[in-house]
Amino acid sequence: MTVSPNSVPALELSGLEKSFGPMKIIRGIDLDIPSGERHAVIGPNGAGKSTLFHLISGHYRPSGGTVKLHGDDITGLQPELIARRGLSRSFQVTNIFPQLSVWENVRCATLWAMGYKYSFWRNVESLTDARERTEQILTEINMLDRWNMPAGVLAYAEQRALEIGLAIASNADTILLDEPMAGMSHGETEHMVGLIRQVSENRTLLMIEHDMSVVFDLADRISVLVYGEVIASDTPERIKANPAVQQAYLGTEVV
Amino acid sequence: AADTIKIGYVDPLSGGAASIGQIGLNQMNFIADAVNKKGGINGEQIEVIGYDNQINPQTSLVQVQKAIDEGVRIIVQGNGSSVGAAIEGFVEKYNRRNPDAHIVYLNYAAIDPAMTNESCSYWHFSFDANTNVKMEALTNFIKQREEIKKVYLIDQDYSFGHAVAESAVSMLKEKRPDIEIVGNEFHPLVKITDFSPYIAKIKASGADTVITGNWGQDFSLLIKAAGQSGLDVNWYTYYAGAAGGPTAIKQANMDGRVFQINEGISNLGYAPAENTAREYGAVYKDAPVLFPRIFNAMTMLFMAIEAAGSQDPAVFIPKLESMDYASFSAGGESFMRKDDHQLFQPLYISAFGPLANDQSFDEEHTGWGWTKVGEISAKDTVIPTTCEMKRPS
Amino acid sequence: MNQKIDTRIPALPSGRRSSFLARYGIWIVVAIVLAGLPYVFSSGLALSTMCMMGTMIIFALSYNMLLGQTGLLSFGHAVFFGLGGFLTAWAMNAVVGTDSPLPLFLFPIIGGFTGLVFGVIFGAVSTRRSGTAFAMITLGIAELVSSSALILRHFFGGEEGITVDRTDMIHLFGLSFGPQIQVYYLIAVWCLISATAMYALTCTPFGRICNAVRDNAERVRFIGYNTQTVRFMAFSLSGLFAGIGGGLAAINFEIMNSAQMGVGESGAVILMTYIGGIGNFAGPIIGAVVVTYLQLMLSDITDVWQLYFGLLFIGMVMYAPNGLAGLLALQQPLLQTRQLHRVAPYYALALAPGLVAITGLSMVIEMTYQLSVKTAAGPAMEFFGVTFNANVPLPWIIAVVLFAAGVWLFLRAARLAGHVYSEAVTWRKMP
Amino acid sequence: MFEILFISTINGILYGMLLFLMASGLTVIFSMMGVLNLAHASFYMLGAFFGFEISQHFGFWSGLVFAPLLVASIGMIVERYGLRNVHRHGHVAELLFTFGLTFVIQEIVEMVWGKLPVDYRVPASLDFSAFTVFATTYPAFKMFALLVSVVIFLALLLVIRRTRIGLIVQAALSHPDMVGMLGHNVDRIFMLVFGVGVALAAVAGVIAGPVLVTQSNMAGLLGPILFVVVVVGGLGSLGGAFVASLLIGLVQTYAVAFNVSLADVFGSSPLTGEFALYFNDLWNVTVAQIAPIMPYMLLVLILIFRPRGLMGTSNR
Amino acid sequence: MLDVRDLHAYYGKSHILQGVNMRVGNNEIVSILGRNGVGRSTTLKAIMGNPSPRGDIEFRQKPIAGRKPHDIARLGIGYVPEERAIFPMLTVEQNLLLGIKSGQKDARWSLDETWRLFPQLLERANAPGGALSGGEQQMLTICRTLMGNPDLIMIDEPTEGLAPQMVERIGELLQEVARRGISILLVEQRLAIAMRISHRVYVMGHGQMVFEGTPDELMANTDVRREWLEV
Ligand SMILES: Nc1ncnc2c1ncn2[C@@H]1O[C@H](COP(=O)(O)OP(=O)(O)OP(=O)(O)O)[C@@H](O)[C@H]1O
Ligand SMILES: Nc1ncnc2c1ncn2[C@@H]1O[C@H](COP(=O)(O)OP(=O)(O)OP(=O)(O)O)[C@@H](O)[C@H]1O
Ligand SMILES: CC(C)C[C@H](N)C(=O)O
Ligand SMILES: [Mg+2]
Ligand SMILES: [Mg+2]
Repeated sequence: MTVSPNSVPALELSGLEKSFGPMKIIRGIDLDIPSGERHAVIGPNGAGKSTLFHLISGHYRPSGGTVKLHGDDITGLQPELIARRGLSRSFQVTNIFPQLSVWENVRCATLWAMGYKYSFWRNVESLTDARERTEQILTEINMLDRWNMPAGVLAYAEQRALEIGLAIASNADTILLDEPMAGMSHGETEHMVGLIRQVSENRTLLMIEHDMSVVFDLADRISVLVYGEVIASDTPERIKANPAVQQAYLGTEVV
Repeated sequence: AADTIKIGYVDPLSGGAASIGQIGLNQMNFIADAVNKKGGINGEQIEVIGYDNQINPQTSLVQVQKAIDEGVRIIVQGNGSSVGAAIEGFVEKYNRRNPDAHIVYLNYAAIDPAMTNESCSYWHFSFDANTNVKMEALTNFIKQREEIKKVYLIDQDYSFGHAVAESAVSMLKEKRPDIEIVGNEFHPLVKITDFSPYIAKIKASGADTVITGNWGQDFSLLIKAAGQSGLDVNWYTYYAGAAGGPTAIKQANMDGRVFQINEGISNLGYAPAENTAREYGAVYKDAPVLFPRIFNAMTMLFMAIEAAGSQDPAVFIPKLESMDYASFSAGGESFMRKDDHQLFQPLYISAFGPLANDQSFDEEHTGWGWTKVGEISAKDTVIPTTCEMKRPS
Repeated sequence: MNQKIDTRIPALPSGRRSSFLARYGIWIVVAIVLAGLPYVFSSGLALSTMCMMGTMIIFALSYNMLLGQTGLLSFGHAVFFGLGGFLTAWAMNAVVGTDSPLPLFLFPIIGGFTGLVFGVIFGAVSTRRSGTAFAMITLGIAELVSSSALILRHFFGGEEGITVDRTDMIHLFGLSFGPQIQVYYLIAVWCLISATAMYALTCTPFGRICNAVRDNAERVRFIGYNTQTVRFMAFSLSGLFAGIGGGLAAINFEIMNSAQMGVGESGAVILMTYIGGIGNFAGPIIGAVVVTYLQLMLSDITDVWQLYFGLLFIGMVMYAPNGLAGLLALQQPLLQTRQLHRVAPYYALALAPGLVAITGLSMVIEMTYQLSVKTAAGPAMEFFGVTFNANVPLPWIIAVVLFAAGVWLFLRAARLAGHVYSEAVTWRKMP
Repeated sequence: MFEILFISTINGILYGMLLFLMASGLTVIFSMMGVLNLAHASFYMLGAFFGFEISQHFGFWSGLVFAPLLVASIGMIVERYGLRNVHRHGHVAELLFTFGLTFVIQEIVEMVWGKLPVDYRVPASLDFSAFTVFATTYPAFKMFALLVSVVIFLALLLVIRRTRIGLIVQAALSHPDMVGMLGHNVDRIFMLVFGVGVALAAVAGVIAGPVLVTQSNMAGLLGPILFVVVVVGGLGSLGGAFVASLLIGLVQTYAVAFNVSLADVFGSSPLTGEFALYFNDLWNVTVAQIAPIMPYMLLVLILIFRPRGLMGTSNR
Repeated sequence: MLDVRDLHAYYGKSHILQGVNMRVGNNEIVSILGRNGVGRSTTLKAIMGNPSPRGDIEFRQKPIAGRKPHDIARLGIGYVPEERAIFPMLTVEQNLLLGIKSGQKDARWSLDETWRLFPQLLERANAPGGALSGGEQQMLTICRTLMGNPDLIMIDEPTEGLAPQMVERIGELLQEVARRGISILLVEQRLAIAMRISHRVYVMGHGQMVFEGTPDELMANTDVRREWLEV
């Protein structure tokens, strides 16, 4: 591991477990993600990657083990409490606000972090900082021209882009992206890689992705999750070369 | 509007209690038609306008307000003391605030005694004997029946039901201290579908007699449930004869076990009433139930208007409030008491069963009808009032 | 995303604070209209109707905070309306005879406070759930409260309820509130205040998060909000406004009874809100006005008004699911591009046969009614001032022909109007 | 004491089974289609009146067969030309649609049969008392109603377990288009389910009509209690509805049997003064008096502590 | 097998398909390629009858345009949507059973086959469909449609979100399906796999087909690829 001993890791998983009934899905994961790292999680379908994200973000409660965010124990906290500590995420299955406009979607995601919370005495339209931030996010995800469309009628790929927009809008310093490129075309993927690289500057990024070109392009380090366990966690080059990984995941179609 | 007398009939015309409300409206129309055919009152035609209050006090006030806005000065209502009390209060307030446009409230059936006692009003007239009056008569009847030992009271949980129970308890204690009251039950108004638990209780109490003020389906369901579980008691009721009651008694097969106290039945052998009943039955074939109280109220109103020569309540009330009158059912001597605007009239206790040969009126096409078993003259029903009426100066 | 060559970016919402007039202009206009209404509709009936509408507008708007804004279907909203009314009435009765300086027009505050308090209490219980479970809890609470009211007969006055006399309050500025017109202005002012406040609420961060919760509650948690808190706040605040409405109702009717807290009343507010349109702030207002009017007036026109009422609702739900406001909102693009004049004639074209069809239908209904229920009155009847016998074939033939032809023509005209409408709308996009 | 307990138990079971008879159709529609059919009681009323009318001419038994069939066809027409078009506007719209329907059905019934109760009688063949306990007779007809409830319960269980209709309908709740594209005629199945649901209501009407009062307000009277049954039992659970019906029947019946109030247990109220007046309403209220609100207490408690109901599987 | 001529389709007012012409032969694997949002998914949906198509669609010489989706499905067209449409409340097994049409006789595909090919699904047979991982859902949705014994199966983006190794499995699966005499119409983002298994490919742009040919021909035609596929 390349964690420098003096800095607290952004995310610290130890002995993390999750079972559904008799089925053990996550079987004891220990993983440290140093601050500022771009980390990718890869692994076969059904290995438990999304479940891992659900555990970290509070969607599921771990059956065992702990999750620490910047050294604080956040195990089993409610999602909103975790989000307020500066962790935001996207979902594998598109998860947006279908009746709200694209603009409102993104703006809602900025509000808490901007300190507006449940404010019912301020007019949203007069919140200059939220507006500017929203405009900036929309520009970044290339959707400014769609700002007043209801999100539900967008094309699939556009919804995927908005999903990422929601995840980065709150300016969180730890970002979890679950298959951000799924459903995007080549060109869009390239654009998105650029965007993710840019927004994750000076932040911690944890990302699940099946598109290996993206993974090897973006990640500082890669963990391979197989059957609920991390079988390898290393630099892209070493992972690519790892025979166990090749056997379990990459197959022959290495890009 | 000078050439018509507008009467606003504010009663349930939709929903649960509509059956009774509609019958009242039918009778009002029937009476108005008859009067109009004869040229009206003082040459003015009668117009009856129905207002649906859904038996809700608040809706009633909305409807009364609407009636007033449409030029009505005479409000008629009967179904439900809760509604009656609300209207009485409203009328009082309205007349105070509008000293030059008075309205009058003619109440033909809301018989919570409070309405002619503590909350009595100059602008209100009660044409049905109130709960206490009826109970006075009923207990006088019960007094003579030695076989009654244990009495069970079951009533609807609202002002009228409580009034019935209270008067029964106090009057029985006074007149027949040996009678044991083995139960005093209240159940929610028109909410119970299954009365068998109540019947089980009555049975367990060992009662031989039940007194109930229940009306409408609360009566029908009660009596049916009793019939089904073979409860062997006599029933003294206020409203067994109202819509649906006779059918239920017949279905429960309770020959001669249900008694009713009211201001009259069709089988009294009084020709004018019988003729009217026949005419009415011919027109309203589906619902030939007749409420003498409505005929009393209307006739007295018309007499007052005629005598005063004006349809302005302020003008005709003095005529009405001290009127002597021969009641509809049998021409019995009746009078309006000025102190509280309560009408006193002969009351009849009757039993329900298969028609005898000389009786011509059955109820609800059941083949069964009411037979008189007791009669109390008006003066024997007089009880004191606590009314302190505020009269306009 | 790479081929959106055709569209230009629509102007972004500007952050510039719009001018005073643009922001408050609409409310000023509303205030002026409210002030002037009694001069236009001056009959006693109109006044009392408008008073009822005013209270119902507040009630329906408060309900839409739940249903329309936050996606919470409640079957028990009348509880807050009723409790607000009861407490207001009690407060009024309490100060009668004392020389309390509290003038009548402040009493709705008590209603609002009551609504808020009970909103907090019941909200704490019910907003822990959402969806069907929430709806059913509210149903249960509503039944519990309205039935308990009958048991606590000294406080709630049993079936009869409790009455007040609004003229017994202290008379400030010579206002006795005896005459209905004074009550009208009282209600109008409160209605304006409440509506403005509720509108303002939709434009706050909280209001927007309510919308987000309605759309996708799960996702909201991951942007930092506790959905239960959001639901709870929305619930409590809507209780507050419902309470104000209830307080005004107590003042207006001078009676409160438990039926006003019942499921029936809650059903009525759902109807109003939905018929008006839940997707639009003005919807519940329109709904409250229209439904109140129908409730009051329909029964004068026909005895079977509930049948028409039911048919109307069914028709609305089927063909105008976005409510009356939704229908109006459809016209907005036409107004903007000044195309309405092109489409309006076609609306008229569709309206005429539509009315014919409705006439035919109601003729059938009325004739059936005459023959089946009003048997006593005989077959002679009057319809639209025409007198005829309902037991001969001719009027039936006329009715059926009117109905069938009306429907047929209406459908055709409606299709035509639809085409013209979409042309008019797309025409805007062309240049 | 034992006597009243025993009788109450029988009464409770009988009432509970009548409730189940009425609620079974609602459960079917609610659990399968997700439609809160507010007009359910109206169809129940239609069933009673059709049953009455048919039995006038052809006897009770034809009424029992044909009234539900008639109501089912009306229900299917309503579904086909009404509800189906409303479906896509969401549950609130469906709910309001059925709400509007209650007005329409009510008025039509009043037009045809009037507002007065009709004389709908128990058939002569069942008009005897089945047995007598503690001098209380139990009419054979009530036993018949009990039997029908149980038969319907078992039949529904069988149908739902054995056929895929339940699956298809449930699937259609999340992705109706997809179910169609898998080759299932969702529309027809929905129509069928709705038809069966209202037919069950009609069966309840035909049977309850003679026992209770057959009158144009009988729909309104049934009120929300049926929803309580369905929800307490658990959405989507027929067994739950069955248990909940029994539970509610028993709870209500027992409650009526007990005349105890706080005052009876702890002596007269500890409070005096003006406030006591209001407080004593609570202090003196008997269990019997609150019997009718017990189901709603049950409803709220269940939903708070076990939102999916007694036996429900999902908490949709 | 399938013959589409001059197919038009609209979402509300927007004209998405503007005259699509294409055909799929017996035992053939045909792919539709193209950029996002050009209307590939819409083509498949329109063939299934929703949005309702204008134009001619013939399936085994029978016109099917205007029919109801369930009718079309019963004629033998299977459809696997892009968003998978797993029934989240039902178990995996129930999801699969729903693929079987009522009154269906012998099928080329059975429950056991599914379990054999994807043991992972067997493990999850009683878990709710909504709990499956993205990849598992993809397998499930394809198998579910196969259970209905279609003669033609139209699959929208089957490899989206799949691990590389699983992508290969899907590729094999599709070839296996084709071997059993089921024609395949594939909408695919990943050129590599589409090119490898397809017999013919169409390239779509702006609601119309802009290229038709074998994969090799497409590889050769750099203009088309540059203009319409951004590769
Ligand atoms: N709530 C649940 N109940 C039962 N099983 C579950 C549940 N959630 C997830 N699983 C199972 O856990 C396993 C891991 O799922 P997960 O979604 O984490 O996979 P993944 O690695 O993200 O796969 P993919 O790349 O396909 O998205 C799957 O086999 C899934 O079926
Ligand atoms: N339900 C809908 N309502 C309105 N427009 C829609 C709808 N579905 C899709 N569209 C629009 O139709 C166009 C074509 O969509 P389609 O899904 O067919 O594209 P695609 O080629 O499959 O692209 P993708 O790679 O995004 O799946 C898109 O521009 C999209 O915005
Ligand atoms: C019409 C009557 C049954 C009303 C009843 N007497 C009451 O006072 O409430
Ligand atoms: Mg995943
Ligand atoms: Mg697509």
